Amino acid sequence: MAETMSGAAAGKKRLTAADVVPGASTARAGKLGGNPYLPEICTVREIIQETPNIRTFRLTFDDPEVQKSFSFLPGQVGQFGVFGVGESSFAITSRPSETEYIQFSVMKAGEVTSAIHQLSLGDKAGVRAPMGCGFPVEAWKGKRILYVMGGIGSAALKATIEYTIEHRVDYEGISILYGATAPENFTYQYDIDQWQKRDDIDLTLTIDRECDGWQCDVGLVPHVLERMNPTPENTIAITCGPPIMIKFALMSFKKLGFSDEQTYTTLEKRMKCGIGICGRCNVGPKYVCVDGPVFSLAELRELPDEL
Amino acid sequence: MSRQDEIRELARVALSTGRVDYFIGWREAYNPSEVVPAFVDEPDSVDQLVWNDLCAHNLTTFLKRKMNDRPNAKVGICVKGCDSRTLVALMQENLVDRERLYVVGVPCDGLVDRRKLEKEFSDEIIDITTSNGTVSVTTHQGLTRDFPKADYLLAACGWCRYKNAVYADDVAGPPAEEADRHAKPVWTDVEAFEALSDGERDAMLEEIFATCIRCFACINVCPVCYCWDQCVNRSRRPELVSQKVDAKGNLVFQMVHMLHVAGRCPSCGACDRACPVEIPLSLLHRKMNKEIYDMFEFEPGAKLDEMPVFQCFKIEDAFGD
Amino acid sequence: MAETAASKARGAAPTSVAAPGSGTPAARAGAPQVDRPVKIIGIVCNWCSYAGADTAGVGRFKQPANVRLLRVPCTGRIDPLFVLKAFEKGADGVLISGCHPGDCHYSEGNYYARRKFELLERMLHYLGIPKERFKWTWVSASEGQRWQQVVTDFVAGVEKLGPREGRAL
Amino acid sequence: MTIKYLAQDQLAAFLAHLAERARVVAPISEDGVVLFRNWEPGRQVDLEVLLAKQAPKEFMFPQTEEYLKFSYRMDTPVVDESAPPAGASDDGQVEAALPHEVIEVQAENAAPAQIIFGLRPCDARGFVQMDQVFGGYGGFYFDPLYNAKREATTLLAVTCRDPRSTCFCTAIGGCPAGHEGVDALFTQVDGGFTVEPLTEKGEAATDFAALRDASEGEAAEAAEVKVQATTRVDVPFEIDGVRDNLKANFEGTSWQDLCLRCISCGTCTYVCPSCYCFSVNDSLVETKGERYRVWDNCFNPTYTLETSGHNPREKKVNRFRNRFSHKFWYYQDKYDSLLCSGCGRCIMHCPTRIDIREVLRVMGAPAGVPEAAGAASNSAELPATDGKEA
Repeated sequence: MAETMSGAAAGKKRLTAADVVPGASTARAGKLGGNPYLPEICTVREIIQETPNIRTFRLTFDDPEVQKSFSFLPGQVGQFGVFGVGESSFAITSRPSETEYIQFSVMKAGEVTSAIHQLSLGDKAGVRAPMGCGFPVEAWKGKRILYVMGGIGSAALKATIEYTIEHRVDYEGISILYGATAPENFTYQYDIDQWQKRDDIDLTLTIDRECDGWQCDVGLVPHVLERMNPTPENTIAITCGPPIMIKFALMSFKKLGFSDEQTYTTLEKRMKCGIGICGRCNVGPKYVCVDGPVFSLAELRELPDEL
Repeated sequence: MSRQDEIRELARVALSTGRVDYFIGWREAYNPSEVVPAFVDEPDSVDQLVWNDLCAHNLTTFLKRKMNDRPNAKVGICVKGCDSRTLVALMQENLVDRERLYVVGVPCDGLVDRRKLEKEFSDEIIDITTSNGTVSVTTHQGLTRDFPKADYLLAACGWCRYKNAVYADDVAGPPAEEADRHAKPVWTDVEAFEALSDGERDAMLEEIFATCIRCFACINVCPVCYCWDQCVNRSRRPELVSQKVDAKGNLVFQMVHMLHVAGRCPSCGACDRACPVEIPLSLLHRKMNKEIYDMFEFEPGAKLDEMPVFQCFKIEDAFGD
Repeated sequence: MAETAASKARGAAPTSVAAPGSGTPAARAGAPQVDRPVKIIGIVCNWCSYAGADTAGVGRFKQPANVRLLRVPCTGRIDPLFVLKAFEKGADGVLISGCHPGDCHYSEGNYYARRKFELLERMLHYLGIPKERFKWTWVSASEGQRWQQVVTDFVAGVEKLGPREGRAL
Repeated sequence: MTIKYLAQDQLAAFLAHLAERARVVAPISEDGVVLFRNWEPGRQVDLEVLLAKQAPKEFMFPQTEEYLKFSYRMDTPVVDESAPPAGASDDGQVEAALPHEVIEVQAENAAPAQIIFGLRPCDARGFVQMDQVFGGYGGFYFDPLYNAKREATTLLAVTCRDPRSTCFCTAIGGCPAGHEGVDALFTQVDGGFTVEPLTEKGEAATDFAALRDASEGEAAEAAEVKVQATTRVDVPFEIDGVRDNLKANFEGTSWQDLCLRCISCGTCTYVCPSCYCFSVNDSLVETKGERYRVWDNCFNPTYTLETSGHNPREKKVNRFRNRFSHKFWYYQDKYDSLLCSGCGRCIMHCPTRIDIREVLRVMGAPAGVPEAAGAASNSAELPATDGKEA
């Protein structure tokens, strides 16, 4: 019995990354025969100070061929790092249709992010992207999409929000609930302004504690979510934010009648290789770097509780 | 009553009276030539506990922070003389709660060096018994050979002056015969290395540390090395110790361990025995202890009311210029 | 020779035959020395020796330029690891200096430090680093002249040995 | 393929012949410690000790492997002075530009030919298991570093004539004379070895004048040795159902008991022929640096430690559980195979002799019966801690 077991995989077709990761075929990171560990050199073109500790970096690939052929799916991540310090996984926050640059939003927290924050215009950095699986945005066509996010969690959903807005006609509705601790901690203020102007996007902003001059909601994201009382019918709920927010948001979705299949989140883990080899980012048998970071709640229920 | 019976009896009483929640001793592993730490929490299970010439494990290791997940449990523990010194070293720093500890001192007449015996055979050893100073070894293929125990003692037992525990609540049996504890220590092994020329010593260090695989067994098994997940050797930023595994980096790695346990390491030999590639780590530790003795006439973990020498000072210390 | 030493350490009889030329470390020890200026790391306390070096600079006392200074709040903050790290990364000498005993800005940091350094010094020699390559001393803020003397003597001592190459540490 | 014969006294000549074409690695004893090392003429191969301390995986997957070199040029700020930092918002405090630029990034991937002689079939099987991870099977990425070495390596395995009591290869589908991953199989018989080339690489490596065709008697003796060896390997647990039971027992309290004496070091993973986890680090000295990977293991507390300070596997028991679950559950889900070849090194070298067989007997048994499984073990019964958890 064991004989057949160990022999079985040997007969399997050797897949290329392109077979697995949608959209990866265009990026060098996924090319079979190429070196998936080798980052593309990028140049920092623009730095946006989003909040006191979050900056957004717009980068261009130094190799024009790579820049031209680069594409990714909303929800996919990239390994962005500084040579000499290391790299980390970040969600790609540029629009999927953007061809001029690739964008990451980084909160200053540890060693790599601190080094990234020290980058200035014209500096070189390394990027390996895209990686992981994106959101099944194609399958969601015709549905209402509800984004529930907090703090830097917006980065993980930014590309997806932009994608659905660009393809607004394909979706029945778009609702965004975005919470932050204080007004100055909202990222993408410039885009939020745009979203607010559109009447085909239902945007709710909330802060944890009341403060002067604040016009929108006040309250923790899960509470506001329950007050909003969205209908689960024909709706996909996506949440990302601090772990504690995700936990309570998922409970709220449950209360509101959302099924596990309707609810999505993206996970974060310590990662090194980013390509499912080095072993550390597993949750049970799933690697967050290649099987994720996007998981539906139904998929998460199958996994051991080791988040 | 044999010492083994004494241990079992003390454990039984401690467990059944509720003095301890669990008791740490030794038991046989998958064959009688392997003895491993045993965790007993039922009075009925104490008969698995053994005491023989293979009980080399320093159980004090299991009192380290985060080593077990029952922080408030009352623990019973067996200690040999050398183990008790590591325990005392922890107590000197208030790192164990004496209220929740029940210490059984086990007098020890010297233990057998299993590694040394392994080298006598290419086959696997499956049984080791000792009687009257003779070690009987049986291999997997059924071969049995006898060796004089005196020639196969653990290196640490050869120079041991603490055959009885320095600190214990109860003692398993009558004390072992002990030479003068306060005699000047013997450093013949260290002196042999000091006699090497610079070139020889350098070559030797490079050779032995090239085999290190950084498994951290030496660090994790060390009873007085307790930083655990905060270990400076794992720190990447600043990358204080190179994460590259090479002879140089490995030597720094070991030196860092050594200097961090300076004044607390009594050379119990746990690191030596844990090392899967048999690096003679205690050599460095012994050398360090020799220097410490030379500087302060201090022996780590020998007295409860002392402070580790690097955590205190005297104004009249005469070091430097 | 290397074989015997290591096997003695492992407590076993030598069983293998050393292949010719396999004793790389020993062979390397006799390798020709490279010609470059020696690199010396000086770890000094903020309050006395760093200021002392400053005084030497302000006083325009001539001193060798091989020393790169690293400032720490107090010699008590210096982990022996810093010294090992410096040697591992290629320093040819390490000089530690702080306030004189009794003058510590934090009253007792250097009392702890001198115990550590004494042990470290003894151990370093055992690891194949000659006495001349590691020195610890006390220089106060006003002792510009003394700093000049210490640095000049130390650098001269290291220069006599030359750059370190291919050592275990 | 025909079975050949190599006389014992011709072994050195054979290895010397190989060493002319490639680097030869073999188990060599130094001071009684047997490790895979470079073989050079004059060195004695030690085949008497069944298993070298470490599996030879470091020759395919070095413990430290630099794969990227880079250097910064410190003098050239490349900020376009004429263009204002358009993106920076009003309060954007972009720190002063560091005047540096990467001018060179090099990936290195040299893999000279090498021959590993004297590994055991379980060691070779470990490579087959790692092949799947690094080879891009099951939809993963292809690792050029490992595969270049793998392709340049020939594995000449030697049948385990006298398996140890800790061996359990047959329990998980292996064999002391297994062919998986082996290029040519040597079997010790009277006065020498029978040699079975199994692949083209093996064929090429054993194409040497001193190898003659084996006589019928020698071939028969080799066959007998293999049968004898196979029957002498213990089957300490039943592999069927282990995956499902590990899954069912994930929250089982027995994990706690089993890991009590674990000291959370990484010995078991570093001596293992199939454990492959690694970490990636950068180092930078002045303007030159490199990115390298270095073995890592799931017992390292920083293995999963996240920047926020959260650690998904904070406790020893979580990390302990991960190792066995990975080998017999996670890996099986991904690659339809097991990540263990049954060499027993983790048992032999564990500082506290944690027994993988015992773990599988207890945790690989259906939930609710671990007591029964524990009693059947040849080691002392484990203390139960149920109800006593703090």
